[in-house]
Amino acid sequence: MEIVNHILFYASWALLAAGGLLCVIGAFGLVRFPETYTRMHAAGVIDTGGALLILAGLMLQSGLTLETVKLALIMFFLLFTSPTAGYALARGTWSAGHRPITHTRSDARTDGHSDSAGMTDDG
Amino acid sequence: MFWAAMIGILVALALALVRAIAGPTVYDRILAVNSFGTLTVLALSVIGFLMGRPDFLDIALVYALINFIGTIAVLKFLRYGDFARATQADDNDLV
Amino acid sequence: MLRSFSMFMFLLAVWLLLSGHYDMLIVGFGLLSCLGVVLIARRMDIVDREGHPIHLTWRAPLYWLWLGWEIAKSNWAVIKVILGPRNRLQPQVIRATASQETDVGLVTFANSITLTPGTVSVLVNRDWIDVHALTQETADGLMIGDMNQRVCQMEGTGAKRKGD
Amino acid sequence: MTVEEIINIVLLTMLALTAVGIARLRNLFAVTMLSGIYSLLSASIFVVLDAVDVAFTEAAVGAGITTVLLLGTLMLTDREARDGSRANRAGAMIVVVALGGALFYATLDPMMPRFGDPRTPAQTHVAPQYLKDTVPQGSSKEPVKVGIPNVVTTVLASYRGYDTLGETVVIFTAGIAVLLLLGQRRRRRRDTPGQNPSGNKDADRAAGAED
Repeated sequence: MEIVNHILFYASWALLAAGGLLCVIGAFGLVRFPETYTRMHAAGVIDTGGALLILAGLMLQSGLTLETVKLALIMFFLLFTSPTAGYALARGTWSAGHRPITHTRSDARTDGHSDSAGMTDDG
Repeated sequence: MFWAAMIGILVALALALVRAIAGPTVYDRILAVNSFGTLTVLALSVIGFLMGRPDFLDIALVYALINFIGTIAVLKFLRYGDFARATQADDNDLV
Repeated sequence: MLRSFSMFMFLLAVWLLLSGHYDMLIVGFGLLSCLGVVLIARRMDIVDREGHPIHLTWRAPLYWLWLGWEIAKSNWAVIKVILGPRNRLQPQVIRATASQETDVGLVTFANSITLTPGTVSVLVNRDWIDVHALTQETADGLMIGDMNQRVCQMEGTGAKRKGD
Repeated sequence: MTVEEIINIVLLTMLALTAVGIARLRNLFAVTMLSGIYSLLSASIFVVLDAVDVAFTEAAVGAGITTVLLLGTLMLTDREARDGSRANRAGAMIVVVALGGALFYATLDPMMPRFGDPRTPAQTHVAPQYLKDTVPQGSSKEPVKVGIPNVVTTVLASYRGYDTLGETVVIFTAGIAVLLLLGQRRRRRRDTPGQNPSGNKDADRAAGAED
């Protein structure tokens, strides 16, 4: 039992630390990336990676209690709402006439993997 | 040990704030506010554990829902999420 | 009717889990409010395959497990781009084929695309989804169509669009 | 420094930065977004201060309703704020600095009770009675006087039940009145033929709202 507790403790520690790190990296991408569309991917790291790891770490901390259920519900809500909000945002940005900067054009399923020149940089 | 997560979240909050103030388009700001909301939900959860009061999770739960409603309301206001309109027009000017 | 009952039980379970108080009076309030929500939902006519998809109960968790692994992989890919040199960015718009038959399936596919960082669905249509991809790598991962197939498997074959 | 103090300092710093951003930006849509962030931050601070119920309200009202109301206002007005005259700005600056200085000075008064001091009037007047009637005391299993588990709800719905009823009626009436006024305006606009009341016009205007 003692050993299991130790493992759980270090596992949750690692999860929390990794989650915090992912949040920072995602937010850093949010600042660093050019243009709204690319920034959405960075925000996705916070919404999925950061949130999942931190909530999982907290779940390991609280064990089989009501808190774990609440954390699971938060995770559930975030996983359902964040892509919906993300789609609304992407759709909105598109409809407003903002077009993403692109570096290759690939309309069909297979073409357009050839050139890999540097992208235009308007950050 | 909750500190590791808390520091990460606080730094991320500060960076998201930078993006919200810097913009430049309204959509960047909406994106920043949305991320800020997610980070606040996480921060509230961690603060609850940090202070030994995990029952604070209820607020995080409410925020997880309100943040979503807020984002949708904002986008609805901008009238971009007009799902009724055909997508064919948009499709033609695919870059 | 079965769907309404399952919705009631689901709401009640959430209520009991969140409440933490189990007096007769307060649980009674909970029962009443859950009943009220179910009645309103029935009146709004949203207790259908789309609003409360219980037919996905058994297949959905399997899909989520697979999606979790995909999320982990794509998170790693995006982190590499964020911390890497600037010319690693290869943003592009690609068109993914969506062969789902139900609305729930299509939404699941579009949301799964957005949930995996590195790809964001921008325009959703019946048969295809325009996706903004961060790099060639993430774009290629989507183009294989694996996720499309798995969502189709999850929604089950023979399911018709809208209604039973 | 304790855990709470450090978190509070960080959050308050960000709150101040947000406030400066709100004051400096001229694009009102951006200001609305920042005010959402402001309320997210203040709710976090309320949680750290143990005022969970206030944080709950801030979450629902500050981040939810207020944003929607501000956006509704924006729909009826311009999206860019005009700069006031130099004299106006100087006057506002003096008022703000004086008020802020006075508040700051007040906190320096040695007679002020410390945060969470159990001997303040707020803690010694009726609060102990409310707590005694609501929360089971010690290990005794005797039933509490009011059967509501949450103290704040006890105060709002039982001790001050009539107050709450009055407030709710007032706010409900005001809300309906506002909706009636705004609804009339919208209906009239929709009746005019050949105009596009929603959609593209708004969209185009916002698309240009970059600064």
